[in-house]
Amino acid sequence: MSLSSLLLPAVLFFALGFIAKLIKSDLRFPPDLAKILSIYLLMAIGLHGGYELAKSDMMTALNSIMWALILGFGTPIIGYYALILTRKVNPLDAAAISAHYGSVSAGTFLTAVAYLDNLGVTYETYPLIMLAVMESPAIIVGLLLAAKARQTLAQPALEGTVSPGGTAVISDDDDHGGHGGNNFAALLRDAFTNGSVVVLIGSMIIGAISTPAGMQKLFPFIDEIFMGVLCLFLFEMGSVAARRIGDFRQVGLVLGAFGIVMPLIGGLLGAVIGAEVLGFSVGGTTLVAVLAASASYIAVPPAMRLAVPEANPSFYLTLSLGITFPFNVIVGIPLYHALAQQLVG
Amino acid sequence: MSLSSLLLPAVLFFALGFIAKLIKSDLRFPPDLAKILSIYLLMAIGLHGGYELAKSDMMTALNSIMWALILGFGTPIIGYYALILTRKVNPLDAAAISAHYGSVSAGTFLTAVAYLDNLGVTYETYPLIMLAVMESPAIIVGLLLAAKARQTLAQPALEGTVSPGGTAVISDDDDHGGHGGNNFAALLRDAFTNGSVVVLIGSMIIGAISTPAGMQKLFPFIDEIFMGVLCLFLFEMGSVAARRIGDFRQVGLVLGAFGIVMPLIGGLLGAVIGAEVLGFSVGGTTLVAVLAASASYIAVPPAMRLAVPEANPSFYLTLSLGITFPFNVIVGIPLYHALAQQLVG
Amino acid sequence: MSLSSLLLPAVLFFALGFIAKLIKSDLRFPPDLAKILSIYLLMAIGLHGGYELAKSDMMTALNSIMWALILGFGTPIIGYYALILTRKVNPLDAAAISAHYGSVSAGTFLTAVAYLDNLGVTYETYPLIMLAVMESPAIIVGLLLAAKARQTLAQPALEGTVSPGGTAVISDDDDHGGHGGNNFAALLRDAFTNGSVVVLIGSMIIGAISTPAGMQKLFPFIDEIFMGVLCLFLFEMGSVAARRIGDFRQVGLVLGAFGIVMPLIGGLLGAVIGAEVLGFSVGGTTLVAVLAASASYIAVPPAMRLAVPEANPSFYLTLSLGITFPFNVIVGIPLYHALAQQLVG
Amino acid sequence: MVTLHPMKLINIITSDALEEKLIASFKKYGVSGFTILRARGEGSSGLEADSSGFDANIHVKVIMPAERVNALLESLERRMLKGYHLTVFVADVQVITPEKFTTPLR
Amino acid sequence: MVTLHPMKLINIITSDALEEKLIASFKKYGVSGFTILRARGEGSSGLEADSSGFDANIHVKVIMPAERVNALLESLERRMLKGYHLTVFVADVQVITPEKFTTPLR
Amino acid sequence: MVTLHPMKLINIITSDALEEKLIASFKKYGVSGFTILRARGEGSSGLEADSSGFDANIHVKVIMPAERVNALLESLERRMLKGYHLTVFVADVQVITPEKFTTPLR
Ligand SMILES: Nc1ncnc2c1ncn2[C@@H]1O[C@H](COP(=O)(O)O)[C@@H](O)[C@H]1O
Ligand SMILES: Nc1ncnc2c1ncn2[C@@H]1O[C@H](COP(=O)(O)O)[C@@H](O)[C@H]1O
Ligand SMILES: Nc1ncnc2c1ncn2[C@@H]1O[C@H](COP(=O)(O)O)[C@@H](O)[C@H]1O
Ligand code: NA
Ligand code: NA
Ligand code: NA
Repeated sequence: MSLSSLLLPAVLFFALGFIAKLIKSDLRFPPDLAKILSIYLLMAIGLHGGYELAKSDMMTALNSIMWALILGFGTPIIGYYALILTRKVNPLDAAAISAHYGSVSAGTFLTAVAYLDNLGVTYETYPLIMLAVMESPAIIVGLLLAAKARQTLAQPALEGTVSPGGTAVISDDDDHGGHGGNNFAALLRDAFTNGSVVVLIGSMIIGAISTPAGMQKLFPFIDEIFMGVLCLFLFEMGSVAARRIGDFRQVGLVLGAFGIVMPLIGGLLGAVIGAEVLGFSVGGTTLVAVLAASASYIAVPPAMRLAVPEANPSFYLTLSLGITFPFNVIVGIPLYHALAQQLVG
Repeated sequence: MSLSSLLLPAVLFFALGFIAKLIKSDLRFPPDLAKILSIYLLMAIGLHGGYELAKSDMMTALNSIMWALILGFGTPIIGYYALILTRKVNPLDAAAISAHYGSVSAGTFLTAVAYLDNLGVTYETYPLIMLAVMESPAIIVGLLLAAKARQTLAQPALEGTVSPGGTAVISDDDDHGGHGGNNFAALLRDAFTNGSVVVLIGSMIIGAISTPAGMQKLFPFIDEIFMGVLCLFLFEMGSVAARRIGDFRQVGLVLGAFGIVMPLIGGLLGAVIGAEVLGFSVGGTTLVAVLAASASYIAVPPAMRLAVPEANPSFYLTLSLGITFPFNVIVGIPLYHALAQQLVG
Repeated sequence: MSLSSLLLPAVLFFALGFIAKLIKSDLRFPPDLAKILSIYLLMAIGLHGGYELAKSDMMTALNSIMWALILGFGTPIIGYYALILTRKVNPLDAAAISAHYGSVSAGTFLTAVAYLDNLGVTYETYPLIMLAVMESPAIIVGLLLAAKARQTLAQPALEGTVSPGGTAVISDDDDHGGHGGNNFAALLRDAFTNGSVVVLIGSMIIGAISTPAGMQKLFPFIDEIFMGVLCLFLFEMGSVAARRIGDFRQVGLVLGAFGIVMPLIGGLLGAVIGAEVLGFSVGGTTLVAVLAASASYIAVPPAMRLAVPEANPSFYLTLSLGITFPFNVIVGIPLYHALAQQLVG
Repeated sequence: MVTLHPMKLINIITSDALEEKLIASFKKYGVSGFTILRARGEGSSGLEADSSGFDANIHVKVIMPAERVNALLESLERRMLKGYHLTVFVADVQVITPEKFTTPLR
Repeated sequence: MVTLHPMKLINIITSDALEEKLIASFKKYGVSGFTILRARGEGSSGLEADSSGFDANIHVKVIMPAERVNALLESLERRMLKGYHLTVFVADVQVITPEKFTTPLR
Repeated sequence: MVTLHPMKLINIITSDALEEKLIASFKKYGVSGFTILRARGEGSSGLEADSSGFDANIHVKVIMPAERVNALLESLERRMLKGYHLTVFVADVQVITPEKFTTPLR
């Protein structure tokens, strides 16, 4: 199983990119390639999913959305307190890091889909809506946790920003959409108008409402070449992940361990919800587990730079991109699949 | 009809990109994506068209070319005087703006093709040659109108540039290919060696002369994934258009209205020429109308920056990209189609 | 034959790009397009080749690899002494230039494959391994020749770098992976971890070991759209080549002639080895000739900038990119094919 | 002989996540324009802008009259106090057309 | 101790549509080289270089000896008079190898 | 009133093939960070960074205290003596937070 997972082109290309950096190859991907590919990937799964969902059961869809929100809001809180316990990071770092784990990684999700396809395991389409839904809530929780952290820390320069009155002048002066009560609305909007969310949900709607004839013309683009593009994307992301792991020494062992334990906790929660609560098949359960286990490295980092500037970016980037992402792609997915088999089988 | 137009993936993605900017999403497309996609699109329609044209009737082809030239040279002149009448812009701005309307927008043309395909309406291939032909003449008219405008304005610094002798030194010194009689030749060359023209005409020739076996190998690339790439292109262009419309207040209502009235005039002219003069089918007539109605936002702006530097770029960019482009994609195409049905039916 | 070669879309697009620059078109390709396309091309042929090779004969494979190494190490030495004889370049330039001719151009190789496919000529897959193998040795020979050249020149500032002791301090201080004995290991590693090599060999391994089911999903991406992508790549490279030829006057006639004579020598050597030694078919022999005749313009230039900084980049770039590449694509390939027919027929 | 007039060039290097906010504040401080260059880099907050380009830096340049500089710098300093990672430096430059840099953006 | 020699750094920010013409004129003014960076920006002629990249700015840098600066600046000034949008500024820099910046481009 | 502190801005324009080596040496000279911009250009070694982007230039910027500049410049000078094509120039700049530029990269 784990073997057949490792013999999947998508996974092998991720490994290739990872190894390329480890052996210090001068292989460089053009700065925008990953961005272009991720827009394509989100567009393709969105269209595809929307097309399927148009035929799906509304009740189950809404139910999945609700549980996606619960996972999105819940896991960061678990992560936050777990991090506080490690005593290795200050509360603001903890808030920023945990936000990443509440959100999701489309790259990991798609690798899991490829993994299931390869094994011939079928799955529901509902997890796709959950993917779309789970991008944003974690960002919001992250901000709330950060606001809370600032109060506990009571940093003069920052206190004001949670009690609007305090530094109203400053906030109004410079800090549109920054943290601070009066800007919370702006941040909420940011969380829900996040680029990835717009592409994914927008494409789902288009996939659902456009004429079948129109959709037919898109399939060669969104279906046939999809796997190849995914491989290229994972190829580059493998090298990016390897580059990030270079900062490991900064992160340290304890924090590094968090990057592996947290997805396991998330995966377990996700699998239980998928199997017991939503009653999905083995495939669908695996995907929900992957959603809960994966950490965002596209949507959340910029959001945290903006809203929790005090947090150290190399912490959350190294954890989500350098540790959790590779762990899920290589080890996690087969594991969550096995777990799903236990729970559903 | 207009509905089925709006339910076309291509149009929906344009709308998605437009909305994404309106709701201030942080969605950003890599700087070069649109450029790459437009090279692909021109290459694909060029190859496809050349392949078809090789089998087409030379007489009709030449006739279409002649009328394409008439449209390309004529519409800017109409536009120029219409703009002068508005009294909202100086003659040099009028010259630069109207040049955009004499030229064409491949994006709009391709959306119209998708629209017709979706309705199962057939069309001639001749409009494609017209597309290639109409890129350049408008640029030349623009320069002539600008030269004329400078004389009327008789701006000392610029007068010289129309009567070569005057500021020969300066011109020779710095201004290769700039405006001014002695450089007109250079500008003519620029107009006909414009990048988009080269890709389009070059691909048409290649499509016409290369071995069928060789072409066969290209179809998956130029046909099958075409619609998907077009959607991605329109997705980005939607957001670019929305960004441009931000400058609307600078342009003002009267000028803004020009961005809607001018395509209507062009569309009417084009439809009449397509139906009455060239005797095209409803589909072909619609496409000629679209050509005449659309305004360039790729080839002409840089040409005007170079040749009519005195004109304000935010005027012509806002009009062609922010107003006319969206208007044609959403409202214009169905309208021109209906008109074509009236004239041909 | 030469005609059918010129009517190949791939070749025609190369010509189009070349002409576009000659007529001073303002056509500009986004800076990273060629890079993205070349990663795709290497990935695609790698996967494809690995998949085939898994079924191929180990003995012949090893034999091809051995002869690829011989060609890779041998041709630069021939080139080096040929250049010294011309008396037009100093030994360091000669070393850097000849390294390019020992290595290979994937773009030329793929054009040759398209050329053979178009004529319905079959070929072995072994030349593909040779392509992968031949990227690196030439770089190493280049460094050795440069080290030798420095000794003969005995430039004080550089002497030290070949006898490590001499300027150990400086070398250790600044020059990791630079020339000089103590860094030779680093350079060896650089040569074999070169980006193109990693993508190509990595993809071949993935193509060889991944599950057939997994591979099946990749074919639309790596097979069907391949020719189209190649055309786009050659389109851009044509314009790059034309731009380089602008530096011709710097290079001069004698050196320019080298850019045509050297591939002919290489092609002859390659054809003989392909036909007589490896016993390949006409197709396979043509491809070996093309490998030996082609000069690298992606992998080797940066390697030479790093390891032979004293050499003038406009020499080797103009020769490999501006002269040899176009010569091989337009004239060379049909020639080597004819030669292969003589030898094998 | 072209006469040159002194101006200040404000340089800001930071994550592109902050772009919109910076621009918005510029308009408040009456700048006549700005230029943005894409950048990568490394500093106290570690590696920024890995090859993926998901996480890129921007290098923002603003030319403005010396007398207006302080207000902008103070607002940038306030941001830094809030934890934002801004690398700011000022240089003296000379321009041909001073009026161009004193007329605020619409 | 490395000895530093004074030079002038000419900066030009404008639309990439003007690139070819600028380069051509540089060679006339005996510059030893130039560097071009892609840029986006906003100024009196509105937003330039939208995300589409169809309409981009360039930031051109030329290092040259002080005595040659004026001729180049005058030609740039003439362009501006013709209506071209050029944002030009000059800075003082120091170099290690002055001769490198005095030998004109071939 | 924001107080400004003098710093040196080292600029290096060269081929991106040298990037890794330059960065490595920076860390030796105790810089607090660096910024890299992609560039194209032309100089004594001819056209660099053609449109293909295979062969691109980088423009590296390092802000550091004046007293540390010489050591870095000397190492750059040594590279040039070896034949490497580096275009190096130094400028005076002012910063708000001097300490930021004195704490070496980890
Ligand atoms: N000493 C420096 N010289 C040049 N650029 C710097 C320096 N320090 C920081 N930067 C740039 O500023 C960005 C943010 O730096 P920091 O705030 O230190 O994380 C880095 O990614 C670099 O691009
Ligand atoms: N005050 C300024 N500071 C920095 N860059 C500027 C400034 N004004 C204009 N620019 C740049 O110059 C370009 C052309 O400006 P303009 O000629 O004012 O339209 C703009 O797109 C900006 O990139
Ligand atoms: N005078 C100059 N002004 C600005 N940039 C230059 C100058 N000379 C060289 N460069 C840059 O430095 C790179 C290498 O120059 P060179 O070492 O002369 O080949 C060129 O590609 C340019 O980008
Ligand atoms: Na998660
Ligand atoms: Na038109
Ligand atoms: Na060779």
